[in-house]
Amino acid sequence: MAIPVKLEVFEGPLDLLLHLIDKNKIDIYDIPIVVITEQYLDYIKNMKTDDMNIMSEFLVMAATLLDIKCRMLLPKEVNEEGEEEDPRSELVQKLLEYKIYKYMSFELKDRLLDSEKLLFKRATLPKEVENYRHPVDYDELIQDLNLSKLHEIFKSIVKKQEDKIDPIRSKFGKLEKDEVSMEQKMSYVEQYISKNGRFSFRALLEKQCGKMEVIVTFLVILELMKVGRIHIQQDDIFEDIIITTA
Amino acid sequence: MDRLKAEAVIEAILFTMGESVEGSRLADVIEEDLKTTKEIIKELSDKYEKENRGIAIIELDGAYQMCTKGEMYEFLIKIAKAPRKYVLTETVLETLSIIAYKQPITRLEIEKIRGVSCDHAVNKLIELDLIKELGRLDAPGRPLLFGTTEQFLRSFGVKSLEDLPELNSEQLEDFKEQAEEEIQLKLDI
Amino acid sequence: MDRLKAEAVIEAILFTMGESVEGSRLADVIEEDLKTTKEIIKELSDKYEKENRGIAIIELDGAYQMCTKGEMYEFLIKIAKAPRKYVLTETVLETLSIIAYKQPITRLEIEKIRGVSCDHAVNKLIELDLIKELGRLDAPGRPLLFGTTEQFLRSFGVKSLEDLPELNSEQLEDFKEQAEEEIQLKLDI
Repeated sequence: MAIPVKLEVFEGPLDLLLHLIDKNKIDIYDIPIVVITEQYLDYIKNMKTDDMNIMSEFLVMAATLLDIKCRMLLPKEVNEEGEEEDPRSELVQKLLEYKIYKYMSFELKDRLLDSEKLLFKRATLPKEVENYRHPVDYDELIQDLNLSKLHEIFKSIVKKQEDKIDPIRSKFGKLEKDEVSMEQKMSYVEQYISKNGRFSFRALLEKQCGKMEVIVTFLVILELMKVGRIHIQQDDIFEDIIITTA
Repeated sequence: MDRLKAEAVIEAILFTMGESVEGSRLADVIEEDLKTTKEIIKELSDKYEKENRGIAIIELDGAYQMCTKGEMYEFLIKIAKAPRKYVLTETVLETLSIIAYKQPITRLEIEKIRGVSCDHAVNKLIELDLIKELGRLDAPGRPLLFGTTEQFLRSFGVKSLEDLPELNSEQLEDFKEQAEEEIQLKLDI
Repeated sequence: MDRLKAEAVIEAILFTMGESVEGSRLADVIEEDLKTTKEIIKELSDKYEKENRGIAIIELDGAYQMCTKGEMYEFLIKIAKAPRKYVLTETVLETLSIIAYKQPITRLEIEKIRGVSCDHAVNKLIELDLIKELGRLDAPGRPLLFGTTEQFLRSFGVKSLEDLPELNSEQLEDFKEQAEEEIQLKLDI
């Protein structure tokens, strides 16, 4: 029987990464990406969070780790100075910076605890002193400000508010399941294959209407290739792709 | 408790309480009897008599209170009456423009537009008599509604609120279109 | 003004006002220049160090405020209302430390460093009056810039931003060394 493990709560993906680095006692400057990525993915698999926002932040980091993992396998990239670039260096810098502020936040917390012991007092001004308000010099306060400038300020605020609204997503109202399902497209493409035997990828796409259909068709082709049902061949870059049944 | 320490404790208590504190309560804190406590307060009080001290302890019916010495009054008036320099910060100005064009408006609506809390700015504007409370909105929580004052009209040379330039719906549409174009551009790249 | 009297006046003002008072305002009242005023405050402050005193003067970004000494706390809570405690979560503290050291800073920059959204923490910090808006960055979208408040200095016992615990590259070196030592340990096993 699996023992339920109480998962620690992390302040975000960087916090989790630091924890893993610490736990594995590894050098922050030389992170074994494969190990860390595996552990990271394991962790988020076990994460029970209903908050999509939090989850997505962890997923972004997972994608970044996988990206680094891929780039580690490829020949080293070279920067302008002709030096080899470590795909991990950006992540290392981020981790170090985050670690510093995390450390400082503990330092600050200590100070907070000390300062909480200081007590202040409310003002005890005599009433007539307390109620005294020096008249505001409005000419000095308003200066060269006028109505049209105030209007400009208001317009810029309204514009900023509009900018914040994503005109595309705001029209969604609610998210609905895609009308193009993978299964349906799969059976369609399989029929197409058995009918045509050998065909052009471009010709297949031309039969699709709408962006979603094109995307799903493309995914179906990738899947069929992966499972070995079809072969694909492309003679040159940007040439048409020829698909044949395996 | 050690005498000197007891003096310090009493000073700290009277300072932070501001109001009068009964001798018996002070005695409890320093864990001495009332008689000793009174002696300690007397000693402390005597030290306050020195000319470099601005505060004193007065006894009121067995209770003690810290206060400023009478001769300090003129200086207190001086600092309270010193004119303060007011400046309209960007935050305050933005809040003012929203209130001017959307009045009557609640804090919540202002915060929605600005995306951040506006308490400080609203209080500042009330202090400056540029906005005022207009009443309460007939909605849950009965939030306060704010609007501009006569002083606002005077300062900005506006005859009445109808004089405020209008931000019409056409303009709003323009902003929307601009935003959409920008998004489209990004998608096309 | 006579030095001793000036001390008395400053003591009376700080006692009465309760809140922080700028050095320049105190200087106006005692009719001395700022430098002399600061010297006088220093002298006064030194006298408060004595063991029979329960109060102290703290400096906050050129302003001064009277408060009780930290060691008085245990006695004060027996009688006075304990001050509002901030319960700051780790998230909020991390965000605050980034703002403290990198101010003025936008939300986006904070999020970049923390790798997570900071809206909640920023709003909480504004609500607690530990940070405030400083204006807007002159960049697309004109994002708000945030910085710490006087309340931040008070809550964290910091005189001014220069007085913050140092954030230096040495710390980074330490982290590096620690990491290296750990590696070495592993290799040695």
